[in-house]
Amino acid sequence: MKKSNPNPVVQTAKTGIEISIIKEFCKGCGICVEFCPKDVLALGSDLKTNCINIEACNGDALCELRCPDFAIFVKNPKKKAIKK
Amino acid sequence: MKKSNPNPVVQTAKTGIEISIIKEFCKGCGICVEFCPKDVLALGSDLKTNCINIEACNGDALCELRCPDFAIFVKNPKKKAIKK
Amino acid sequence: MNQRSELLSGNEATALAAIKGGVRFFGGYPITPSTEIAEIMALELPKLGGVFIQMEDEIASICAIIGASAAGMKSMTATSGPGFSLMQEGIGYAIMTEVPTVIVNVQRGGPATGLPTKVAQGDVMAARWGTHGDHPAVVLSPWSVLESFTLTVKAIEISERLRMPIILLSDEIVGHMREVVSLPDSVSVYERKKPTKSPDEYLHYADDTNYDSPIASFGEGYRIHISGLTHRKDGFPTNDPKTIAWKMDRLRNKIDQNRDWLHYSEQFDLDAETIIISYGSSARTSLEAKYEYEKKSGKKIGFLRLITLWPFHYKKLTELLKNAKRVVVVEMNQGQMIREISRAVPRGIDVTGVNRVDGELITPEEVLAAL
Amino acid sequence: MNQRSELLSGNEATALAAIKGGVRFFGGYPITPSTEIAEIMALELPKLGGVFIQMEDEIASICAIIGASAAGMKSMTATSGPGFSLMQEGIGYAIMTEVPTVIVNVQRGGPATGLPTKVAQGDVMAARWGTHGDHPAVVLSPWSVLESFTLTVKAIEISERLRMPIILLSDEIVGHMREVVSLPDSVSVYERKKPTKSPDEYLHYADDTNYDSPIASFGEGYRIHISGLTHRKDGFPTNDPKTIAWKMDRLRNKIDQNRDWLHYSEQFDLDAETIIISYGSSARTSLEAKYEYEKKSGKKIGFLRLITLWPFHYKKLTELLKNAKRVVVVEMNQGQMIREISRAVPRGIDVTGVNRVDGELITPEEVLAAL
Amino acid sequence: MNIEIAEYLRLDDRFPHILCPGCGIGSAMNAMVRAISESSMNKNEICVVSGIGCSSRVPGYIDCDTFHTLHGRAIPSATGIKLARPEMEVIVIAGDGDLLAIGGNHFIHAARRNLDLTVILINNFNYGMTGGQFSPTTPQGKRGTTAPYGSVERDFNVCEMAKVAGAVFVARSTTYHTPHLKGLIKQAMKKKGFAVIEVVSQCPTLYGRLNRMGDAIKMLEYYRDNSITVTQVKEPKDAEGKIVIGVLWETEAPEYSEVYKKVIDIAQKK
Amino acid sequence: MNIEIAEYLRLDDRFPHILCPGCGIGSAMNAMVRAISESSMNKNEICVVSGIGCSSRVPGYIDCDTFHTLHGRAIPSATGIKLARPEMEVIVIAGDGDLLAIGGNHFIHAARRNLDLTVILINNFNYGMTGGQFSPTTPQGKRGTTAPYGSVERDFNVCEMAKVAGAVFVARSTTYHTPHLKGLIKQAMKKKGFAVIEVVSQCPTLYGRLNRMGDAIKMLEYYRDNSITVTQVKEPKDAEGKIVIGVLWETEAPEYSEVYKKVIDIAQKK
Amino acid sequence: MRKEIRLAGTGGQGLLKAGEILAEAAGVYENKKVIQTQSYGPEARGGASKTDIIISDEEILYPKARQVDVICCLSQKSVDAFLKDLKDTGIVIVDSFYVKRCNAKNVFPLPLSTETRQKFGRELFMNIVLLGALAEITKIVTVDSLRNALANRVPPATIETNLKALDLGVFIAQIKD
Amino acid sequence: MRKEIRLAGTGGQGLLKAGEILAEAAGVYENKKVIQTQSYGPEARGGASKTDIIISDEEILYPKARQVDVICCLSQKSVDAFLKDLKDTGIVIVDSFYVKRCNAKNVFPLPLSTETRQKFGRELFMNIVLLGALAEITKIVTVDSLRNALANRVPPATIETNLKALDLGVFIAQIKD
Ligand SMILES: Cc1ncc(C[n+]2csc(CCOP(=O)(O)OP(=O)(O)O)c2C)c(N)n1
Ligand SMILES: Cc1ncc(C[n+]2csc(CCOP(=O)(O)OP(=O)(O)O)c2C)c(N)n1
Ligand code: SF4
Ligand code: SF4
Ligand code: SF4
Ligand code: SF4
Repeated sequence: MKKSNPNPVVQTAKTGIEISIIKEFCKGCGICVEFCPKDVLALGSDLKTNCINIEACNGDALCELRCPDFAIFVKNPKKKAIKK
Repeated sequence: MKKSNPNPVVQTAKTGIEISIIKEFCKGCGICVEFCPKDVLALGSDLKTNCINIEACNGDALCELRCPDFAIFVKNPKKKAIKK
Repeated sequence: MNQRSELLSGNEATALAAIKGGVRFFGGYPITPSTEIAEIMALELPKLGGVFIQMEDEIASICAIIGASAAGMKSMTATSGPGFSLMQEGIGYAIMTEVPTVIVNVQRGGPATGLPTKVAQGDVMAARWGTHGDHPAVVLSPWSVLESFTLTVKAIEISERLRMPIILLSDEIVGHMREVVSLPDSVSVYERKKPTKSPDEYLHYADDTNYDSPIASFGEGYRIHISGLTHRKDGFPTNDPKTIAWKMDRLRNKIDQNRDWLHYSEQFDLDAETIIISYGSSARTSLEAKYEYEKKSGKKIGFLRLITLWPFHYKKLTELLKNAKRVVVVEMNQGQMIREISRAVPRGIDVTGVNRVDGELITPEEVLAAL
Repeated sequence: MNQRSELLSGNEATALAAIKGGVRFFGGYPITPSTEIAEIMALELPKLGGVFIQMEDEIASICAIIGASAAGMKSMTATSGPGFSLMQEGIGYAIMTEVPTVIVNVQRGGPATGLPTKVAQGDVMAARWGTHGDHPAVVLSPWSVLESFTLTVKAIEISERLRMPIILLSDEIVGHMREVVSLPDSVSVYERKKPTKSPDEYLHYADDTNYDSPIASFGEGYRIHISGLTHRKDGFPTNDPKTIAWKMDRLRNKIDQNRDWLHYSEQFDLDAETIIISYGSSARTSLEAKYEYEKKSGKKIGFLRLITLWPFHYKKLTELLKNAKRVVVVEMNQGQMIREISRAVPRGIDVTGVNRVDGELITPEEVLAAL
Repeated sequence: MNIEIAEYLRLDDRFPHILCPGCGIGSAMNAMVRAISESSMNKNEICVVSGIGCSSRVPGYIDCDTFHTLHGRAIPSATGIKLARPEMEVIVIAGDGDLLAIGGNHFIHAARRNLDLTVILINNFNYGMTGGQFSPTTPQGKRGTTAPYGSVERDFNVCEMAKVAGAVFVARSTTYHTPHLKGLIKQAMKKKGFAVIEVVSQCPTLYGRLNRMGDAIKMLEYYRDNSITVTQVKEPKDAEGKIVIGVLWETEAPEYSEVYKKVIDIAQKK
Repeated sequence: MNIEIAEYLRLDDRFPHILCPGCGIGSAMNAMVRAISESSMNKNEICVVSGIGCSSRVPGYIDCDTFHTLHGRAIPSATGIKLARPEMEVIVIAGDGDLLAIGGNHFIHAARRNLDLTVILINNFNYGMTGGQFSPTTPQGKRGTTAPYGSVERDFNVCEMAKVAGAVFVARSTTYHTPHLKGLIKQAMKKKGFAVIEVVSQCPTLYGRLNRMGDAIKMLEYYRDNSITVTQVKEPKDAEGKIVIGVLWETEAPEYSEVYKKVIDIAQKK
Repeated sequence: MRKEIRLAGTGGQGLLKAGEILAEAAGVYENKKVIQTQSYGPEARGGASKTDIIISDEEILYPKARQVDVICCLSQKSVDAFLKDLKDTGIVIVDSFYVKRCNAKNVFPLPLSTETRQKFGRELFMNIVLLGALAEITKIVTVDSLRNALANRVPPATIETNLKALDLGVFIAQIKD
Repeated sequence: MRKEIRLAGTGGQGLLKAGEILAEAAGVYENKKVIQTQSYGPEARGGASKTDIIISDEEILYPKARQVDVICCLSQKSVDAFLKDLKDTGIVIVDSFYVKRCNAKNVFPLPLSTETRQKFGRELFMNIVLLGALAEITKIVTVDSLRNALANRVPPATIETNLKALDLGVFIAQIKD
């Protein structure tokens, strides 16, 4: 029953931090934008979240954890190891 | 729909205390007998409670209050006034 | 602007009818597609000093409205399939204890959670037979916004006159559809007769008549006993076979002796060879199909719309259908009323069902295809 | 002493059959006259490592047995009228989600609390139509202690093969009556087929066949989704009319395609002019009446006992009754199966009901009076 | 009959009642009737409501409006009555199975709403009417016919639950302490709001027999010897293994029908 | 997709999910999925069970065995699963209406039995799915479509009730505090016995709008600014008007299926 | 051979259990066809209680007694209610303590309860005492079969006392003779 | 005269409310026969939502649109799903932001959402903006009737803004012309 394969828009910072946004899933609630401590994100004219300042991202992935729609994911190479 | 008129067996003590027993209702559980502090009552050969020592009755009416079957009633002329 | 004409949905009309019909107690639990009824009651009842209470579930709801009615207040609840199933025990209790009340079931697709926002007419049999044990049932089915109003008023009246719960079996289309209607300012309200006998002589289930009888309510000094155990005329439980038989007959007679005036239907052109029978929202499609067919073919088609679904009046139907050569039963279920209708027509007559159970309103084309 | 013969009640036989038939989960709530079934399960299941749980009510009971069955354990509950009404929503859920399970309803007098300790057969229609929405139903009715055993085993098997809840409709007489029976040491147990497809290919509601299909259970790695919303083959909800229609047809086909093998009845002397039809405990009276009548009059009487009440096999019945001049339907309700039977016999044939609804077993004299 | 409480009883044809010899429900009913009598209430303004069970048979014997509803449904049924006729005193009397098993949800929701009901919960630790199955108050380890190996479930602390759910008056007594119980019922009836009295009772026929607790007298002796009044409890351990009787919790909170009147006021002003 | 939690989601054709923009249920689901992922559990041994409601749609998105039962019946359905397959981790996720209104009784009874379930109660203070009616957790005075004049009913204190009924682990978090929430869910899953997590969530579409609380962001800001961790509460008044988050109650008690095993032992010995 | 036996009294007197034992004695230990039904008051207890046992060489269909051969009554109420089904040739065994009036041809008033109380301190085993007397008077089953059946149907710890009760019943009936 | 109008989009866009206002305008203020039905996703929200309004001089029986004169779509999904019922001569009004593809003869792509956001900061009044445009383009009802109907059907405090939204819709449609 595999039907769709969500296709994220990916940006990578010099720090190695990577932000993927699945536009198809994002409903533009703005939660990730509002509560990002580094103002990395903004709602675009497409009413979806956009990564406007990837270099500022501190990789805490709060946006990822709060997003109600599984539309944004942060990969932080430094954190990786600790997680599991 | 009045059908039966329970007919109590009544005994009156010199003190004026009156014990009425409705044999028809009594199921012989013995609660009144057991917990009477003055041993006024006893189960008879009819397997119902009987007043065997009315003069000892102190009129506290515990039997009346505990009887699960509304089968025994105590009238204590002294208490009457206080009650209501 | 029309005099007092307004755009209302069927659910809104039902709620307003309840209020005009004297309902002052509504206990309910939200469920699509009936919720608007509760919402309007919540808004309107307090304005009249009435009581709206949202109970913790449908079981509590039906019990609360039974309690309120036993205490003398006209009462109602509204629900849909899953809630209706949950109410079955309570409905049986109201039947057994002969407490008037109205239960609105705005049908959606079933079974189970099914199709919460889609239409169906799948609860016709559950409305008749849902609760356990032999029991009477009166079920009315509106097809329009206006009739959502008038039948609600009717249901209240019948419930009081027969002392039993009446089911208003609406459906998602009728409940949510909006039409312009002019509602009467007031309706004639049947008031429960008070007993004239003294409490000593009063019997809560005296059966001089089987309807319009005086009923004492809680709080009126009659000190009645109401019990869901099979009971005597005075309401107290019995195990005596004769008395049990009396009670069961009494319940059955509510239908047997009142079948005639409980029967509502609308019909025309019954002298045609083919007759379409339908009810509720699918009757709208059916009538449309009749007209379209007649326009195209020039041939008449009979139309019979059942308003009272239960009790089913077999004799009356037999009479109404006596000229029919063919009967087409249109309903949005797998064939429920067709079971009864088949029994009312002579054996040779072809009885065809046009059914749809996919959540969509049956279309005139589908009916036409069967004509 | 007979080889392994023992004195058992119908309820005891049902409980023992459940255990022999593989039921390892019983969730229930006590209610007269079914409680002995729960009591025996409480005693016996732990001995086999099975689970007995007394839930907080009947709604919880039916949900628990559905959950257990979805997790792969054969499950059962037992109740009577009021509890049966409460279970209606859950029964519909099991039908919709196609979870096998067995519900025993030991009938007592209704409606409502009614006659807790007295017999009736008033839940025949509620067993067919109690839950809302169109749905299939299989209802079996035992008449003896031995049959309480065999039909329980059968019910378990059918529930697994058709993937649906099956209702064993017993009654107070059959449930409480004691007879001497010799039960088999073991019975053949139908084991749910495991899927052979990989989880990626597996569809929980694939309909290559409508019965005996492989079913995945929770915990087997198939990561299935079970929902009471109308769903697709993969179990996920849908609003698509075509898919909805598919699902509804699928449910209906459980009956339509299996009516033949689901039909059980017992009959003799059907070439007689008058045929008595009955079921459950009133069939015992009926057969007794047949013999007494024949002894007295020398004339044969036909006898037909329905074991499967639902689905009702109209064609089969028409065939069985083809020589009948007169049919007498004996049941302890106000006339429930007679509704179906009337439809199966040709119009001219006289169909008479012998009914009793006062809590007492119908007597041979009453049946004789109608012959 | 020349008995003070006779006017509150349906003495003419309902007695003797159907309860077993020595059943505590009778004593609880006795205390209740006396409480009513002593409150000098007009019996035409009282409605006694029950569910199904032995305890729920009580209303049938009381000479006021009485409502024998479905199993577990006494409270929602009483809710309808109380809101339809707020002037009536509505008393619910039912068993632990009725009020806490099948009826548990209604119990906590009515408490939450703080509807003015007096609920007399007869706790005999089992389902009497259906023959002695264990109930939500059966102590762990005790037997019921559906717990032949002893119940593995923990029991509810009814009084704590009533309190947390929102009851404004919570008390406990036993069928041994009938004068005490009578007093509590009087207090509960006076209280505006949801008032609960747990009556620790005996079912000698089933629970008592299944758990070898002796006859009714033995069970009452146990209650006598193992109860402690709430005022006697100085520290938690005083209460260990004891039945704590008395008023366990009392507070003030706006009663539901009164609060509802405010809704009417707002609605009518708009 | 190259996302850690992807394997726990039915990403292929179930997303985007049906919840409204900014709905807190999504965040709660997010935390739950991460908790599962981080517990390194085999997804074939997890069953997520729900009732009916917006919150109850969650299981449909999780790639393990999932059970979308009837309204209010998640817990009894889960009971059947857990007892049939004690080795499975059974998680219940549902709304305040589902678990506390129609399902309230199952909630307290499962807690009493101490069945090993993890119950995630998404409290959005109203019935979302049916359009914003008030619920048993709606604070007094707040509006719902069936409380157009403000609700007159008091709300349940879910956590206290869970505790009194018998839960062995009771915690609270909000959809603002998702990392915190994730941690609590992990703890709850590990805990043997009945574990409850109340998730204070936002329904911006209905409750938020009806009560003029602003959009999802405003509601989350409120949760951020008005929450206090349980360890920060030094005296009762610290908690006044605050949402207390953290583990509110934890204790040890024998879990139901373990106790039931003892019954089996006894029975088999006999 | 076909015999219909009815045991009637009040709930709690153990008549159902007695009926079971009788049915098992006849059905399992004497290879007869047997059927036992019961009828009792609201829900599980209180009020009148009765059980019918039919013992026959042939299949039994209608399970209730209609032409009763033996009625045993342990309460006055049950005498009043159930005697009407007695055969002309039927016999009635009543407890002489609880039953004061009994209008039938062949009545055996036996001091069952009195003797039971005397011997066992309470009436708990009166149902078994009755069985002993019934067997002795009617010979419908042998006392041996009753003994066997009893052993299956009472708690192991009480078998001995129950057997004594059975003997007491036989004894009471013999004296009566 | 008989007109079938369909408003379609996503739950939450207020299309039902718009349909009500349209139906009331035609039915109450222009004395037409009118019927409105609706169809929406699971339970009360999410997914596709549509409402059909039929306006006619004659009694309307079958209440759903079958030969639609005007379809207004505020989402791509609704275009894909509902266009099939459009009459040959029918017109389609779509929001140019949300709808990218629309395969029909008479399509009016209007910047409804963009303009609404611009004017009111959010899309809350887009449904009313749509009504204005619809009236202007189709003349099915007068804007005055809409004004009257609107006043009954939106919260008093929002009437003014709603009226402005109506005007905005008319304006957008005029520009389009
Ligand atoms: C819906 C329903 N389920 C079950 C029953 C059977 N039933 C009758 S009373 C009862 C329990 C009685 O226990 P409790 O409430 O504790 O009262 P008690 O008899 O002990 O006083 C049950 C389960 C019923 N009548 N209705
Ligand atoms: C028996 C039954 N009654 C009512 C409903 C209608 N219904 C569906 S969801 C719901 C309440 C949802 O509220 P909640 O559980 O708080 O979840 P939310 O939607 O807020 O997440 C109701 C009343 C139903 N589906 N079934
Ligand atoms: S939180 Fe998620 S849904 Fe909301 S704007 Fe950000 S990415 Fe989109
Ligand atoms: S307490 Fe009542 S029933 Fe018991 S013996 Fe005394 S009078 Fe009789
Ligand atoms: S069974 Fe128990 S609770 Fe019921 S009447 Fe007898 S002693 Fe009382
Ligand atoms: S209605 Fe409320 S709870 Fe439901 S999805 Fe929308 S925001 Fe969430």
